[in-house]
Amino acid sequence: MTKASPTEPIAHPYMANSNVGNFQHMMKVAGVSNVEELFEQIPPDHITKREFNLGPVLSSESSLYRHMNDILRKSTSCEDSLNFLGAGCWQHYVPAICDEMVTRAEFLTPVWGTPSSDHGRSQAWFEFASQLGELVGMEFVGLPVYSFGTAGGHAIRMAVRLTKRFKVLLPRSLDPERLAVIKSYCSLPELAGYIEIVSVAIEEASGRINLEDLKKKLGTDVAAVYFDNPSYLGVVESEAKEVSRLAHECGAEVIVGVDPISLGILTPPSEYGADIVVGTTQPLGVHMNCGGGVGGFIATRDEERYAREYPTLQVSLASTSVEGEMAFGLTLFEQSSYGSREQGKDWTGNSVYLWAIANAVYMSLMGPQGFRDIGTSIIERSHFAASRIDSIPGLKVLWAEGFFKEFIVNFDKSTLDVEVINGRLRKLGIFGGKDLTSDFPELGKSALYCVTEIHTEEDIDRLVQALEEAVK
Amino acid sequence: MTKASPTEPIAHPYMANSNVGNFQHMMKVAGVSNVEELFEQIPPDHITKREFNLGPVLSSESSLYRHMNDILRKSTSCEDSLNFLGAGCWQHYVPAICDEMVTRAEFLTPVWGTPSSDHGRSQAWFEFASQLGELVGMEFVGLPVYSFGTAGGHAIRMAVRLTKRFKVLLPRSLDPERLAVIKSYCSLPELAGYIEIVSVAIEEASGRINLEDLKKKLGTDVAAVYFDNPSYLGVVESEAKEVSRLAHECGAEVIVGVDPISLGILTPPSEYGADIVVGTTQPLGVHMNCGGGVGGFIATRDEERYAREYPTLQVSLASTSVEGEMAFGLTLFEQSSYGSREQGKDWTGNSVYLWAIANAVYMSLMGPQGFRDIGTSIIERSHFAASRIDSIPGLKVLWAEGFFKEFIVNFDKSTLDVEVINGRLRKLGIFGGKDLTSDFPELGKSALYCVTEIHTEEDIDRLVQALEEAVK
Amino acid sequence: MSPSKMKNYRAASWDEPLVMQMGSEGRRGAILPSTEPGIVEVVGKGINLVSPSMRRDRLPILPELSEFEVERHYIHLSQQTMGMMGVSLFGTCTMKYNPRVSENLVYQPFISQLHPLQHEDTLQGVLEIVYRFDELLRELSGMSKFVFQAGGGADAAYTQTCITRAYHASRGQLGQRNEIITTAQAHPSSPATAAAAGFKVITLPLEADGYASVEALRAVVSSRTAALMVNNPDDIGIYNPHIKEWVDIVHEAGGLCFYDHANFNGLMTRVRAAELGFDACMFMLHKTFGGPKGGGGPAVGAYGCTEALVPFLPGPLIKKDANGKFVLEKEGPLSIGRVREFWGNVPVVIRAYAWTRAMGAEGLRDAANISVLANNYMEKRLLEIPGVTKGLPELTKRRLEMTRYSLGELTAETGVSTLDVQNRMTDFGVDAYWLSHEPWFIPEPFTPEAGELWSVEDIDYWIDVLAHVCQEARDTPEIVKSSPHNQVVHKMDGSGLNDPSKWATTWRAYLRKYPDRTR
Amino acid sequence: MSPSKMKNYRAASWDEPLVMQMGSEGRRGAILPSTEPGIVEVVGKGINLVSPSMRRDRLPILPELSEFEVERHYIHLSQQTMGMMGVSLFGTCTMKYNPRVSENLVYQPFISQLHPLQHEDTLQGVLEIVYRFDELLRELSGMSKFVFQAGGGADAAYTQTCITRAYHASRGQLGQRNEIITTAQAHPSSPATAAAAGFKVITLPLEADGYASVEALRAVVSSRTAALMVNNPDDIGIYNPHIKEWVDIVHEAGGLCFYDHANFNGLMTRVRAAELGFDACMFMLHKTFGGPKGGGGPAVGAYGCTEALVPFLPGPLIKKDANGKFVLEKEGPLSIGRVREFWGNVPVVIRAYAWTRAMGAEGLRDAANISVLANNYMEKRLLEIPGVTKGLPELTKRRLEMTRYSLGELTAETGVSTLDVQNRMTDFGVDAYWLSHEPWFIPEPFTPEAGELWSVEDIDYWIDVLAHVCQEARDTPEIVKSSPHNQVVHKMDGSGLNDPSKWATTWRAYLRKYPDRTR
Ligand SMILES: Cc1ncc(COP(=O)(O)O)c(C=O)c1O
Ligand SMILES: Cc1ncc(COP(=O)(O)O)c(C=O)c1O
Repeated sequence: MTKASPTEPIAHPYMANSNVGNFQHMMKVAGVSNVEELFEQIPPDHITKREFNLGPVLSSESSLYRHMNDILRKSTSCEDSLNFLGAGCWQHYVPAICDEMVTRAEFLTPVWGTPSSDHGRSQAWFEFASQLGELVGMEFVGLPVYSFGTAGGHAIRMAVRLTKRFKVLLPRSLDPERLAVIKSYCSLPELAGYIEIVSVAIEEASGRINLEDLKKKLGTDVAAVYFDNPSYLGVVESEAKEVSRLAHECGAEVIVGVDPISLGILTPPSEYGADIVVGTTQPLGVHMNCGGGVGGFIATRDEERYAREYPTLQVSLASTSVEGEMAFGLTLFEQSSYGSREQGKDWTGNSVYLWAIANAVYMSLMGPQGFRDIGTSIIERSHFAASRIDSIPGLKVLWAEGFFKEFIVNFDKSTLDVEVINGRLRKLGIFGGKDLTSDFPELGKSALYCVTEIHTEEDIDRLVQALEEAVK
Repeated sequence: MTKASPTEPIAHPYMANSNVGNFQHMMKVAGVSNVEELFEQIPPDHITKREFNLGPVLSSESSLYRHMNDILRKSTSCEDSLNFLGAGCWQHYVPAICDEMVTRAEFLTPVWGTPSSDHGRSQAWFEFASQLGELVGMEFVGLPVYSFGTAGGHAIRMAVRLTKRFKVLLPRSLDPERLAVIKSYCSLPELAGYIEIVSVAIEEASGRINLEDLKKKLGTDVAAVYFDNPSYLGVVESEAKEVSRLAHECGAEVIVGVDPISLGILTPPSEYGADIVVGTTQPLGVHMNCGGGVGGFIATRDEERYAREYPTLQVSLASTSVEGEMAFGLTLFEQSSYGSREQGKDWTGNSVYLWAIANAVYMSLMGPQGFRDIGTSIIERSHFAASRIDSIPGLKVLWAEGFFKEFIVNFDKSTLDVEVINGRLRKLGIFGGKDLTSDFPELGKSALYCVTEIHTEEDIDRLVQALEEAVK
Repeated sequence: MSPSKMKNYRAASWDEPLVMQMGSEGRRGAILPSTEPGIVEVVGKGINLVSPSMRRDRLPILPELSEFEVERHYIHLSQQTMGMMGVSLFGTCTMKYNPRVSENLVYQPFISQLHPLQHEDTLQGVLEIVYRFDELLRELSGMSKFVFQAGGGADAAYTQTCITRAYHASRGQLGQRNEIITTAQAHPSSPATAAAAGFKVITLPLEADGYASVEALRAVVSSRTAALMVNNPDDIGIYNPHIKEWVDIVHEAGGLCFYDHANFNGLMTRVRAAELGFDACMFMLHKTFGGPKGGGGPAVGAYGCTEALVPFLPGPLIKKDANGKFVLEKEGPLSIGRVREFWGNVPVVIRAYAWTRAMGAEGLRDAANISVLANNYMEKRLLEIPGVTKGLPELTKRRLEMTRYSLGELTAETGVSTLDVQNRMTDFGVDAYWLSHEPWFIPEPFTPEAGELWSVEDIDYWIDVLAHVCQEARDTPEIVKSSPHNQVVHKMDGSGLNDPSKWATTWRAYLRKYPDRTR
Repeated sequence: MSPSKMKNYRAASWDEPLVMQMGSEGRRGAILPSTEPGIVEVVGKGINLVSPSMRRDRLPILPELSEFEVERHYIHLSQQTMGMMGVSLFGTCTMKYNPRVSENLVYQPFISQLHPLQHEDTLQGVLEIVYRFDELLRELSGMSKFVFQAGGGADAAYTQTCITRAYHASRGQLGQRNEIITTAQAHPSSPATAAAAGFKVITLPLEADGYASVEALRAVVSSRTAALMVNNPDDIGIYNPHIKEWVDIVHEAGGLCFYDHANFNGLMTRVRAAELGFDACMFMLHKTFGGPKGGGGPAVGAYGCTEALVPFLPGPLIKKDANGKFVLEKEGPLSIGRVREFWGNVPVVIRAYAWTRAMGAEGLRDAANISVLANNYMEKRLLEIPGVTKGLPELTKRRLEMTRYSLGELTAETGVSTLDVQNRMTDFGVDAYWLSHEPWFIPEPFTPEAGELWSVEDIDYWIDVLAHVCQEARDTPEIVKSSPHNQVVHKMDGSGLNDPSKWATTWRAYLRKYPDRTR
């Protein structure tokens, strides 16, 4: 058949019609004698002259598996080492049932479907939105967006559209990675629609937003105040209500970014004034996947004013032709880029919808008490670690109180740089905290440590010992 | 509720009614005020006095996972090392779809069902039997038994019941592990129904059954001649037809044990006289699982004489109340131990039915050409390895021709024992062949090497180099 | 209690052909790595390495499918399998939760890709788990050592018969001791394996209080007694309060006593088999200990015995040496050798260990309590359904985990049998219930077991479905008799199943027997 | 050809409640490890570590379920999802086989348990695969460097708009160059991202030969032109033979040219984007390269560009150093920074690499040939169905992978719309087809794409189902209009979906809006 190679004139397992019989049957019915006829509309000078070298074909699954396995084994995972990196991608335990569901072919493969034929998937999405809504205290929730940062970017653009103002305030403590994403959502000064980002200082003593600086920068030209709670640096913004009040006073929208895993113990943003809540979905049952587990969401009150600005798709409960039956259909499809092209609200497309199923499963497994417990577990373990590390001579934990999951270890008293210390830890089988030295020079030689429910007392002891050794 | 421990008064995720509300509701309806009432029929002196120490409870899945993972990682697998062990448990590639299917909850969890409600599973079983029947050339196939050895044991007992004779002939080359199983199926001389096992010599030059010795031992008191093809020692019994002829001449049944992975290139036993075919199912899409992947089967012509002696369950195609619809029901259930207790044919029970699904998937993936190719691949690679090893000074391959997958390497010229050599190989990341020294002293210092489709030329080069180094 | 709404359930049905009816010539589902030229150079073409007498000439007639077609076909079949995805109160099998975390673990190379003959230095992880699980079962039973070679509960019973043989043979008494005693309600695996091992089987009858009497036992025990094999409770659900006396009687006569502990669930943390005097017992890891059923295995009958029988155990034995290293010890001269190759369905042992640790001692006690309570809860509600009666009407004591009921009255009244009811219940998403072992002592039996897994809502739904179907049996009996109607396929016609000219266990047999019917 | 028998298909339906309607107070699906006493001693009770103003007082109202109940619920939902388990010839998305072997690989800790900020020494395995895949895409496109940060095809288009901004800004021309040109049949992601990035969008109209004309392009190109964003072929399936000229025209005007290569399947191994003159292109790893759809991602829009644009790429970049070590290079000063956190949906990249290696260059060519052939095979058969017409009737040339058809005639005749037909087809186990992007230029459109995955039998079945439904539209139009009848649920009433008083995207909103309807 079409194979040129004489060494492998066999059908390919991924292509049902790559056998001679089927291929020739199709040729006959289609009235084609030479396959090249089919490409008649491509001008000859468009056709490439250079051969393709993609390496030896691995059409045998066993060869492919071996090849992949041999290479991938060269990495050292956070199961091989003890990991304290967080900083936007967090190591939480992923219940086995989350993986079971997202690997089931039925959930793994759908592309679009109808409300009747992919009903189960739509229901799972609705359950994602409903449960997340409970956690953040909001009634309108979109289907997931690419990430925390992109959720932030979209939310800011929503606020700009709502207020027709073009300035947003963000605290200095923002994740530089997330900030870079948000920046790319704010266009450039040369273009219409450019959104100016103004940084608000944080208090040296607490790491929280500096209210004085905030007041100074707020004004009736501000579309939104955006802040994360807890912040990138782990700090809980306990004055959040006051931040919201000040912003609202100027007619600005309040956008709060949250890590939903904290919401069993922390107040939901709806209760301290958030108008738009965004955040990450990765901690809710998705592996870190080398950063490929990130996902984001947008939630608001169920008010038309906000709903009409969503860039996402979302599913709504609906009835069917049979009394009492539930279906799930897309609401406000018109305003998406699918519905209105450049007139739509920003844009949407394939996102991380499969993770929404993992998230729904995770939230169902945890239930109210599970969220309470995991929040408690994380705050206890992280404070324990902070307290133990703080007592190591020469090490200091900045803002040793009022944080959740992440905290800053300062190494100013050591002669060594964070990079060197992390190198030493790595030799001891430990991934030390994210080096903040260049992103936050004002914090000195600092690293952001992340401690979650997976870290045992023993793990923390091991870290403390290793740190003691590393800074020697 | 029932929890005595004050530290964990919480419901258990594996028990829906371990919450206080459900438990008390059931107590109320059942009219029970104290749970101990329910155990009234157990006399007090039967109740144990000693506490139970099962270690700290790991009801948190993340703790459990960590605990298990930490321990299980202490092993070195055949993915970490290069493995040449076979000897009844073989390393073949398991296509990912086999694992996908046997881990799907629907296939993983059924216990019994009905032909209508577990129809899919029954169909998969029928497809297992049908495809296996094609490979071995038989029309009646039972659902799987525990293992190759137990299949052999049952087949021998079938032959004994058929012939009412109590002696069986088995070649010397039989797998000692399998032989031990078969022996346990033959009772002891003190009891009625004892079956005498007589060993038939093998030819020194070829490893095949010694026809002269066979003739000597055959007689009208022989119920069956049993042999494996290829044998445990890897040898293909090319005189199988003659063996069958001789056995049949005496009115004995011929039982052949096969590795079905060889049947794309080797003649099916039905064509050289086998009356009953048994064998392993592990190579057909089941992982080695540290020996926990073994499984066996029994197949015969579709003759009532044989069918009425099966100890297994089997599914048969049947019609339903709707024209054209297929169902699958158990045939000959009556004669099983479920149907007739001690009057039944041997016994049955839970076996390895889930692996039958993996097997069915495997055979469907391979198809006729896949079996041809894998047989070819194995025989080529194993002969290549044998030839390379044979050329190492001081090493010798016994019976360098006429084998499939496994062959014997003899180390008589070395001063070192197989055990020592294997120890050296292990340090080089290689699991050497099974040491035969004590099981087959007549073969000298020998080891049984297994080479399959997963071994590349490079792997074999590595083995050769390591062997050269090890025998130095 | 208001009855649950009957679910508007409908099983998936894909109108799926047999895999043998699918495909197209030359299509491939798997390709082998091509042999490297360096290999071909040395050995030539593979087929020439087979002696001519042994070369297969016609390829097997297997389907030719792409990889996706195979995947989709078996996914269709899986969706067409109810398994435990409805509500399954299947008696005798203790439907447990099968934790998914264990599935993930056992498919990692550190289990799946281990060879049983690897040097023990390279098997320390798996050996440690198996050894630790042996310790847990010792703690639960009081026995001295467990092995996991038996491929199921029946195979563990067979192990017992082999050990019984070896034990009496070692004392020169086997010729004389060739009888094994069991009871009419014992699981068939006891009498069947005893017979297969060469023993004469003596079966004690069921009596009105739910077990055989001490007198009946005394009447058959003798110097020919090799062993007693019994489960307690059995399907009737009653604990035999004389079991210690039974053991004493058999021991006095020189026989061994084997406790088929398949129904351990209701007794967990209350009794220890060894303390009751038993010489050996077996646990079902695929039932009591959270292993999945798999439609019939892989299973493990964990076999444990007292010190006296340890020398007879099949090998190899996993031991811990003085340095804490785990070793595989070859069996001794008295050992029965093997009942199955290698050391058992290892992944099932791993799952069972994980399950047991996840439960803890307290959890096991809770599970026993909840299971027994649920059984009594069910009894209360079931007996309110007209047509449902107790299997043994005279029994008034609380029963353990499961109990046998009868639909005899309903059948008498309506002609609808327990099999019809079983079929019809599946129309509401309820898995078929367990009837009874053969022979039926109780008319139109059924034997539900609630266990600790199922929620009250599930149990109530099950009962309500039964009540609904019993009502249907009166109102519209034809609907029940011709059921199922919402299942993958309709009611099977089993009339040809035992007819040699009609049965077909393979597609080739079917093609031969029904040349006209095939598409 | 005799038409296939319509399958007697019925979707599973479990009458499954919402997870929020299930459960019982105090039930648990997951338990956390209890905090060790040593920790409690140091830090006290967790809640006290939260400042009083930030303590949550009421727990969220989430379901309380056992682990099994959650598993069973979502298994029910999965069975109630057709996904690709029927026949899905969904146009624009190139339904590929998603090899299961890759699923196994990416759920191993060596992918799933990697943190993106680990030191590169510990990431050599994953970096090697990603780097190698970059190499493969470079070979396929002629571009100089690929990045995988974009979380989908639209996000890659957005990446292009960011790079367009940065590029022109770096040359001081952004103020002037604020127009992006695209076509009416370009995917909405091109105009939408261009607008979101701050550009004015100019859309060229579709003409009778299936694309916009060179003249139309010339008429709008100017010194304001920042870029051209176009896919070729688009849903109409026709390759624009003037595409090189287009690129030249835009380049002459100083604009950049971006090739949305989402419809690469029919072109694989025949064209290289860079050779056609494009400055950048994007590939859809979740479509063309075998990644699963996931119902809408995780996806990757692999973005590649020529040397001139490399400095603008988002960081970090994976490079290979002189020693063959893979390193993560921080982005330079011209970089657009990030379009998304970290370096992309890594598991999708792994799958795509595996798929590409499994196919090889020869396999890719076969796939292109088979896909295009299958499209033309379908066309032959589809146009024989009365009521089906070509989307653009004047087009006679062979089209590439997919083509748009119209059911306008059928609708005119019967009142049955393409949406009705789509619904009804699902009753036979056929996944909904792709209609058309908005706005519809073609009445009652549908856009099937056969691809290389589906067997002739599947394609024939799909066509036969369509023919059957078209016939039904004439014979029993009500059946089609009120369909589906064999699906999980019946036809949705979408009337309230855009009504603020009726929509409900969460259960809490529903409870508030429909206080009476809730059970
Ligand atoms: C009491 C009892 N004993 C033994 C067995 C046999 O177990 P298996 O089917 O695993 O062989 C069973 C299983 O049904 C049982 O219930
Ligand atoms: C031509 C084309 N471009 C871009 C996209 C957008 O891709 P995604 O949905 O991954 O954002 C699509 C997907 O439908 C497409 O078909």
